[in-house]
Amino acid sequence: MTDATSAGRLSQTDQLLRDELYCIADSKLVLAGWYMIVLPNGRAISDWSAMCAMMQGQYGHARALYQYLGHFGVTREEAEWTRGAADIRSPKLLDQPPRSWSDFVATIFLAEQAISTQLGAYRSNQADRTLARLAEKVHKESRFHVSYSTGWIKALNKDPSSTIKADIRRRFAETLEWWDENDQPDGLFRAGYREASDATLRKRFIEAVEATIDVSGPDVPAPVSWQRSIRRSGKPGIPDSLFELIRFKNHELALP
Amino acid sequence: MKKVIDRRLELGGDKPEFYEIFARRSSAEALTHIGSIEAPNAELAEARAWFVYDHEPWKEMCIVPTSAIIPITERGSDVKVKVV
Amino acid sequence: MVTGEEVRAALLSVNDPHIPIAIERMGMVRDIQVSDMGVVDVELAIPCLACPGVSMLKQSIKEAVGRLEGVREVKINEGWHHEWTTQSIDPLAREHMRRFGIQL
Amino acid sequence: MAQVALARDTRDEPNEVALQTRVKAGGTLEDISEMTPRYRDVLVATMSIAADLEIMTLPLDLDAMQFAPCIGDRIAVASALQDEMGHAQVMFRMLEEFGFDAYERVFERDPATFKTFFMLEWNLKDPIDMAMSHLIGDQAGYITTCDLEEHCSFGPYSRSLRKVNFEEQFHVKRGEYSVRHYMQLGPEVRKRVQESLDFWFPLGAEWFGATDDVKSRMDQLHYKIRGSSNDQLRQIWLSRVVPFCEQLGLKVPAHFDGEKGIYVLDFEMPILFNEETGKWDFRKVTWAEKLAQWKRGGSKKVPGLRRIQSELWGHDLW
Repeated sequence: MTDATSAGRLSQTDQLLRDELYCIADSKLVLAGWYMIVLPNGRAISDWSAMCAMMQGQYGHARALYQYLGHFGVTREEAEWTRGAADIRSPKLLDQPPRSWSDFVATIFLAEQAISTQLGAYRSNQADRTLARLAEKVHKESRFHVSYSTGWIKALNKDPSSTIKADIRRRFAETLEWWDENDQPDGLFRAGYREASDATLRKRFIEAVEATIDVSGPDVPAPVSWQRSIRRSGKPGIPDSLFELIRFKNHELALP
Repeated sequence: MKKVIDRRLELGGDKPEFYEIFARRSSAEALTHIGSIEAPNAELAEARAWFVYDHEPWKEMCIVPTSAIIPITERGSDVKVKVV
Repeated sequence: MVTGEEVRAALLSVNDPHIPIAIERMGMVRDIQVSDMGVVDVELAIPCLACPGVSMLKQSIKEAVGRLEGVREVKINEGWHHEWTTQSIDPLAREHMRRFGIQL
Repeated sequence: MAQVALARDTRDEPNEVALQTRVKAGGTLEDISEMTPRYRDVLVATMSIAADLEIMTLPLDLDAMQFAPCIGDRIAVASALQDEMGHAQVMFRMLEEFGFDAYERVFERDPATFKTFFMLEWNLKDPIDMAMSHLIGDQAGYITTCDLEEHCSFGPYSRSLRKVNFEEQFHVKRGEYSVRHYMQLGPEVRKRVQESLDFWFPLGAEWFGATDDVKSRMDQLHYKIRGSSNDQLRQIWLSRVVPFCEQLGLKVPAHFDGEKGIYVLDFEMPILFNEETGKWDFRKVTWAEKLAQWKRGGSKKVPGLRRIQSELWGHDLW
């Protein structure tokens, strides 16, 4: 990882905060990329407007979060250009491309919900009011992203032959991997950055999903080798082919 | 592969279903009709309305299914709410 | 030595990238700090996190403030976390906008 | 059949006269029921071209998103495209009142039959091209829609353009800002900007259609669907684009004619774009030749529209 040098100078809590916010910002970066890549598949003119707006929104949130990460030594150079596929910390959920419009709807619903749930817990943060207010603003701006996917789920679900339920169930298991089930000490919760622990947030996420669609089923086995710094298990990073599509090109022409 | 759009499912019925959008910038202004949007249900209509008509930071926005509107002056015409 | 008031006055020539109204009137300037060394810090409140005009806006601010005598450097903080609503707009500017039929 | 048509014409005649008198006096129409068939046809043709043009920006901007250099640029493209799709939405909503089916028009119609303009039918190559499309293209579009907003005798259309023009103006400003920035990045980039402008400039000049000595779309002026002629609109465009480019040290095939007090092109329209060399041939051709080239369309038109009418999933995506 490119941050090895700066990492040594941070306190343990700062390091945790830096990692978690990086994960959230990168999730937004990759999710924005999803909207961009799937955009031509929109099914109504207003879907195109909506997908552009959500893409724009997620990039905006990522940009503000990266800038906040500047407190911990993260530079714009690093956030936008110098990292490679292996350095991106988005949830495993976003690795595999959607198989259909229904699968796309399922994925953005879960991703938007998961990210909002996690960042939402920073809104009442007393340790850092700037971060709390930023989280509040992001949370507010994300509201219509959730109603968009919820509306589509409802519409698709009316059709008995729709795969939407199966798609959500399959992707749901992948989304849960964003949280560690094993009860590890949660430094950010204890330090007052988040008002809820990871375990509580995982529960909140499940409840929010179930308010829209029934996802009960066999328990998902806890992932092995889960790493807090990337919020996933196994090898870090996203597929190279996905990275190639979402990375920023023509660096020399970037506006300041 | 060409998109196959199931109109009954994705548009809400045999014919497109519309929602009329009303909004105002501040409490001092009256709620004004700003446009309409097609969607199969209220959630999707809400999101689409917000994303298409987000050129202003609305203080209040609401949607009404066009089918719920009873025309009075336009009685007898096809028009329920004039577009603009 | 440049003063905060001079910087504020210079910012009156900088418009919101979307609307021909000064950012100062739009309630988008939240703080101005001037150091002895002539470094000016401007803290903004950009209404929307996904604002497509930030780069343009920062450039206009740098040009307007940079022209003042004694300014060595202009630093701009977007102030992403600041809450901004239409209530932040100066009432006079709001009236002005309405007269022009401007949709915010 | 002929008799029926004739009868209808005769019956419409007084209405026709009344309507033309009314619009000439600056009156507006607010409802379909007030229109004569001819007025209606001209209006609908104008609005459906506008709607098709908005849709065409989608395939173009997909590429621009991919090659964007930074988060801010992707935000800008997404934002511009969101605006264009919003405009398309409003246009098609209005066309639906005239009996059009937006789904059929956008998703099922043969791409070749879309009425887009030559300027919007080419691949954008890089961010410089994208900026140029705003500087040259959106400026041209903006001038056209401002004229419609100011003059169009169909009230709903004119009013709907307030949102359109408000947003379009920002796209132009962003184009100017980007080009100005690129011009500061050294001789290599400046050369690329000039090359992009060489391609775009004649496209922009052509946007406004044939010169006034060739009568085309006169009905639009007749019915006050729009207020200014092709040459008048082109003049406004030249008066904005030419000084801006010259100030930045860019060369354009046009100049200010001090004697006439107007901007004039250094070439005589119409000219042809040579697709093989990717360059403009500045020798004058006939309007018939030009129309044939417009009709064939640019290389992006059909594939671009086909892409948004189809879907790709799974391994086709990444």
